[in-house]
Amino acid sequence: KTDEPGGAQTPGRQTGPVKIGISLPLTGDFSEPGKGIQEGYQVWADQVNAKGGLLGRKVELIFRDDASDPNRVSSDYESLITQDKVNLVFGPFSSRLVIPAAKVAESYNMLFVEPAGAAKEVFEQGFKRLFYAAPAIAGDHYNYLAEYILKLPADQKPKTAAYASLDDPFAQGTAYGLRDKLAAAGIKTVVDEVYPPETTDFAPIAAKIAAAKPDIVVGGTQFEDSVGLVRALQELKVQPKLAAFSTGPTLAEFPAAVKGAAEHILSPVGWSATATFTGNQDMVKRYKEMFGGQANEDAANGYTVGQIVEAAVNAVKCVDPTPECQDKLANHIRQGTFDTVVGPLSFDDQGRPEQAHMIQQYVNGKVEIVLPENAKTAGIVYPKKEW
Amino acid sequence: MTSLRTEGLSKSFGGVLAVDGATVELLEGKINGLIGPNGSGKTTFFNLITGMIKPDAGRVLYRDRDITRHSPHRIAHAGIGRTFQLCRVFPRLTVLENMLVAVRRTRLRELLAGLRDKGEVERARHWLRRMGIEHLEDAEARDLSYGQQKLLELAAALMAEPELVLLDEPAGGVNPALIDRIVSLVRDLNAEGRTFLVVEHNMDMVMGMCDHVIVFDRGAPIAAGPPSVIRDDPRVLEAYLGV
Amino acid sequence: MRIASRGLPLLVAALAIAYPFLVPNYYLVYAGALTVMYAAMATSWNLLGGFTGYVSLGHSAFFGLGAYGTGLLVVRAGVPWVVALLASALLVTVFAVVVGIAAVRVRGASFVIVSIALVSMMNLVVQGWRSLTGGSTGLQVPSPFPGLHRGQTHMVFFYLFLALLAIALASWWYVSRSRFGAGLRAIREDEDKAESLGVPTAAYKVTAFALSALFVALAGGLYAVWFGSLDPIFVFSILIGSYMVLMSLLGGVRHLFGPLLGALIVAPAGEYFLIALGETQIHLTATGLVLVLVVLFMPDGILARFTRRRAGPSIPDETAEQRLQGVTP
Amino acid sequence: MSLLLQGLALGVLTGGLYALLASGLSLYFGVMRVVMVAHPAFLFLAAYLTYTVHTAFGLDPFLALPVTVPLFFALGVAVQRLLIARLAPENLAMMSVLLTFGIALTIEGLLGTFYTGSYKSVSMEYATRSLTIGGVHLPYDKIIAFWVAAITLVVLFAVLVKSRFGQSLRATIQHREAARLVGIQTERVAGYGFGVGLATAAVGGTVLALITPFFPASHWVWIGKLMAIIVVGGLGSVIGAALAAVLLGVVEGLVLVTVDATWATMMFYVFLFLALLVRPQGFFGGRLAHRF
Amino acid sequence: MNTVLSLEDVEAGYGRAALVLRGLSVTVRAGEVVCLVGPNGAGKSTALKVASGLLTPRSGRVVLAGQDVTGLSPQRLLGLGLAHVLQGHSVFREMTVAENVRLGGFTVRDQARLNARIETVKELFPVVAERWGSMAGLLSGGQQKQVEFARALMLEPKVVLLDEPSMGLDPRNTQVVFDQIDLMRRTGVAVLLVEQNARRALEMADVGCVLDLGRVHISGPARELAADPRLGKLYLGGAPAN
Ligand SMILES: Nc1ncnc2c1ncn2[C@@H]1O[C@H](COP(=O)(O)OP(=O)(O)OP(=O)(O)O)[C@@H](O)[C@H]1O
Ligand SMILES: Nc1ncnc2c1ncn2[C@@H]1O[C@H](COP(=O)(O)OP(=O)(O)OP(=O)(O)O)[C@@H](O)[C@H]1O
Ligand SMILES: [Mg+2]
Ligand SMILES: [Mg+2]
Repeated sequence: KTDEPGGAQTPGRQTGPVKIGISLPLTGDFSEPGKGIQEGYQVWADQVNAKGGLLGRKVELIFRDDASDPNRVSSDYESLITQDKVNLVFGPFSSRLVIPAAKVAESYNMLFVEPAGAAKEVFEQGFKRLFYAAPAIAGDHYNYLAEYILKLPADQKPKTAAYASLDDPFAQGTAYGLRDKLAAAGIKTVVDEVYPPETTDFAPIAAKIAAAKPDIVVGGTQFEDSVGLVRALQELKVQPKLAAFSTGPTLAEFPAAVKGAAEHILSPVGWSATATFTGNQDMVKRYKEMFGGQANEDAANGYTVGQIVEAAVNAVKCVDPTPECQDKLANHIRQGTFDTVVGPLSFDDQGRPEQAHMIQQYVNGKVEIVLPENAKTAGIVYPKKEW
Repeated sequence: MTSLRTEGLSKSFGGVLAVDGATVELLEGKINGLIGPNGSGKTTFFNLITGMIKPDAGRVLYRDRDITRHSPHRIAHAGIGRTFQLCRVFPRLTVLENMLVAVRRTRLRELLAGLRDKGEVERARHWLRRMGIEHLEDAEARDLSYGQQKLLELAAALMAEPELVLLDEPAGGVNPALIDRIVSLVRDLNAEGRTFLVVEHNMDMVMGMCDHVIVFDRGAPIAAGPPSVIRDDPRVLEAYLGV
Repeated sequence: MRIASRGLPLLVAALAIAYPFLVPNYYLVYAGALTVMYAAMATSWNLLGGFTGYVSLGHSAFFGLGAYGTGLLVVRAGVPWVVALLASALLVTVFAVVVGIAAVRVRGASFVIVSIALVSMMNLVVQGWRSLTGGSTGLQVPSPFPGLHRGQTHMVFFYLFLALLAIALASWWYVSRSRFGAGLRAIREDEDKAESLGVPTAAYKVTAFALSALFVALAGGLYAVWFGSLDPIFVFSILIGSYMVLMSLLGGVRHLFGPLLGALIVAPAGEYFLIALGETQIHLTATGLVLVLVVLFMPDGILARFTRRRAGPSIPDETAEQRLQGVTP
Repeated sequence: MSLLLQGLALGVLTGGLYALLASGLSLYFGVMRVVMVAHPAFLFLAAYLTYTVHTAFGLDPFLALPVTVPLFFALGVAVQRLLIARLAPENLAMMSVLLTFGIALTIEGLLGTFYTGSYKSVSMEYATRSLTIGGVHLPYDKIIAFWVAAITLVVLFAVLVKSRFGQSLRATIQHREAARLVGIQTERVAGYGFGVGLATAAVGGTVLALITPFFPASHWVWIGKLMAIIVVGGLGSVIGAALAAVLLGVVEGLVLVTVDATWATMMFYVFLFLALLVRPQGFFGGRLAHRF
Repeated sequence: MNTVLSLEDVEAGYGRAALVLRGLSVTVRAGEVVCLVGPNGAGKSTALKVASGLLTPRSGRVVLAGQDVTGLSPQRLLGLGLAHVLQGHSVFREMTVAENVRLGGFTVRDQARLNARIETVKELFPVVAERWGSMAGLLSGGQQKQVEFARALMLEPKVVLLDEPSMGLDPRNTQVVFDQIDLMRRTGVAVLLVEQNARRALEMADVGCVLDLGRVHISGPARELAADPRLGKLYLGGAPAN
């Protein structure tokens, strides 16, 4: 077979475009973030090509739609690597899809930098060429918030906390990261609810939370459920001092979907449109030109993958799909620190990033970065105003 | 000698007492007739005997074995075969396949044996020949005319080698010429030792063919005896013949 | 004609066996293995659907259980994969018997609904039972052949699935010509009537249900060790179940090779739609429309078109005089 | 205790909504023997249309009803006349599942193409407030949903049982030739029947849009639940389905507040299987079910 | 007497299948009962379906009261005064007896007339009155047949097509049915009757037609046919066996 591992690569392939294979959930459950990441990749490719390409060769992105199905994601990478013979692969979206995809890449010895597999399990599979191109893994998303809460003076410090989380490795990971830290510091967990993705009615969950009267409410959520939860909490008149939800509030549709209720909701965010990290403003601008509208975190994560791989390729001066070249790239990434639109990134041995997410809050209807101190655009409001 | 006996068999649907404490005896080796006005519970009685519906009270004894509440296929295995008032065949199976469905015993070996087992096919053809429809063996049952379907239904019931055969209006909707044929068939089969219970509204047929006639009214027998006696029984005349 | 009908399957079989060596790259081996897997599942589905007319949209429940059973036995109990595969298939079969006793009590539409419910339920159980199954994180099953590289693993599984397909086809063929099969067909046509002829319909239906589940579970188990990552949402997906139905229906549920033919068409076509129309969700629409068209215009499947065409009643005409002879005894 | 009361109250309100969503399904089956897997897809189609009307003209979602209800009625007539009517009657129940499954995929694909895969929601100010009675909070959106459902069901029931149309519809389904012979225009009637079913989807979709965000694949979640409801209620019985819907809504609500969401969803299927074991024709159902 | 209904040289069949009717011609005059007899599958029911518009013939004409009605829908023909009682069981199973009977007068707008008819059929068939509120599908075979006949009596048509109306009925009810047919004849209704109870039917009919293989084999005055020995053997069954 022509794709026998270690089989001779045709010498002629050293010229022509650098093909990068990517499978993304362009349809199905994860299609929204999938689309965002695709745009991030496209912005990156556009800018690289404008600069003359990778090692002087044009970059060509080959996208496949995996319909959010892990079965498809494997086939896609399988075919991208063996049929299309791409030079590089970039990761898909969601921890659920990253693991099967990384398995394929790993078995063909391909470098696998991914924008969206944050769950801790991703890094426990023994992948040697996988890197997560965002500031922190799921469990660490709320680190700054945990620090902040624990430093509050005793009379303001919350005593009880309620957690509600979507049954999804990423969403759950974020909430549980915070829960574990707060619980260790003595803040009592009064509700700890996990709901399946099919859930459409959040009122009873909110009723449970209402009955426990917690000081803070934390949601490990994605979009739909964050909206549902916020609405239900509001309807059932739950008035916590602090409310934090992952993912949902970072999307542009959120404030409209919950009407006035967005005010003072906190959320971990890995990227900010206003940050001045390397290339960030260029990216935001280019994105606006290409797609109209504001770039989001997903796009930024996609872009980040591109930045890291670009830096590595330029450093080791090869983009072949051969194990040797891919290993060189992986080793480079493992050892270096990379300037990206989400800040400087470095990775541990399993490919985990070692930085932390910022915390955003809706203040007077606007998204502000409130934590950490050195990045904040506004002061955190605590306790939050009533719904 | 009795072939089948029911004791106080009852069944009601909602408010309707369809069969009401029916105690009936069928004579072994004879052609028993069952007549009664529309809605007197004849079909329900059949369904109770064959286990298609479960009685509210009472027992069914076949050759002195209690078969009440047995499932229909067990009752079929015990040797009771039946046909339906509205003729029922398997429409999209061929005539021969229709025949081969019948099972008398469920031994695994037999079940897994090839469908076209020579002996079985021969037996099936034998019955088809007796019904005079052997030339149709490869036709799909839904293409048969109504009368032919009636014959097929009877043949399939006989394929399971029942000792007691229950026929629900075998002549209903059948061409008179064919009725003659069915009558003579039933006679022949009876002569071979099979017991029959025939529900029919065709009086000529019942009186001419049956050895013993039971009359139902409102879910229970009101008279039983040889046709000559039944024919003149005033209760029967009133309840049934309506004259 | 006879030679053609005998020869064609042989030729196809030979081609199938040679397939992995004929294609230029491992992706095609992979895609081939996937297609054969679907063919095996569709054929197993047809053991129930084709004979009894009970349409199950929920066979992916057995696929998923087979997969998770095998995966869990390998990962949690450290059982060798072959043993795990067989043990889990057996467990699933037992489970299918239990479920079947409840499920086949209802006919037609209710049964379809029950089968849909079964998948949703299994999905909830597996997803909710995090401590055992890993829940939504999924379950990672180590490759049974660590020595082989990925492409070679695909080859091995291609043949394993091919073997499973062969067994499923053989079972269908055997049942179709047994009296058991005749009983099942009778159930499709008229259950009460079959019962009155002595067919123990409940037992037959449960047996067919379980048999069909067994093969699907085997396919699921193989999938687990081959694919290596299991995710409850996707193994317990109605879509997988409906693919089995679509394939069988397209090829023809009354024919031994119907589901196989359906799989050979649907699997590559699905791939094509996804690649050609993948940028938007319009490929879903394309799949949906194909399904609609098949149901409307080819409800008996492609093979039905090529085999005996029903022009009219299959009864020879007879004259009144012939009839007279038939009538007089 | 108050938590239980709260759960109960929410359950009843949600049950009302379920009753509305399931009524169409019951109708198709009860009068047409069609298992309409695409019903939830149509619900979300209606939700999207409502969304469009709401965002484009800033109208209250309920003001979209005069548009969506007739539109869906027409759509229903078309679906029945052009597609369902072509199915062979022998295995209508089965084939209709597959046919409507295909329709569901088609709709999902179209929604995804036109509206993208992202979540949409329609939120009204009144939908986030609630009424408090004795410590129990009753969200207005749920109250509205409940009443809309109740009214729709009463209308539906009146149409089916009392009206001439309802009678001809049922007659058509039960014996088409005989219906034609008593003078019923069977084709037209069957089409209208389907139209009425889809019209309920228009109402249901509007209500749904008001209370939950949605995206093209949302309908999958509802198929299992709604199907469970109509089986528990006795396939084809509109009243049975309504009762079952409220029962399951309450059970779900109570289990949600006492156990967890996974078990709450599981309850639908537990009841489904219970129904099958205890009464295969459904808890509330008529004699009809056993014949299919 | 004037011809009310006639089938002229009708050829008809189902789908793409072979022809069932092969050049059938039948004429029914007002106040006359024409009885079709013939073996099972001869095409008797098919002939009635063609006459009532349920089946469109491939060739030939259907003429109703001088008007060519070939291919018109049953609803239209009903409007022109033609009623058809189907063979077998055609009650609306999941509707009550009451609804069934009322539906028989679906096209009748005049409530008073409808109610009067209802009283009449209730008298004729006591079971209809007795089981007025029951689900029709749950009645016994013969009871359903009575409901069907009652349903057909709701209209006062000019032509009635009856397809084995006595099938499954007990002697008393058979008598009622035949009496009704006689009554129709006397009120000038044209009746096209299909019966397997052939001797009895021919006894009361005016004209008999023996149908076989989709054609009229022999026709003539009913009583003469009944007496024809050859026909007896072939179509009417031997004398009561004993
Ligand atoms: N499933 C059922 N539900 C309700 N009532 C029923 C049911 N089956 C039968 N009945 C009623 O029971 C009575 C007896 O019916 P059955 O069918 O046994 O009568 P039958 O003697 O066979 O009459 P026929 O001569 O008309 O066939 C009838 O009044 C009928 O309405
Ligand atoms: N719906 C149908 N589709 C196809 N063929 C049919 C259909 N109905 C009847 N036939 C065929 O047409 C022929 C004539 O049928 P028809 O019902 O007219 O006979 P009949 O004279 O009424 O017989 P019977 O006395 O048994 O009622 C038969 O061979 C039958 O198989
Ligand atoms: Mg009867
Ligand atoms: Mg007929």
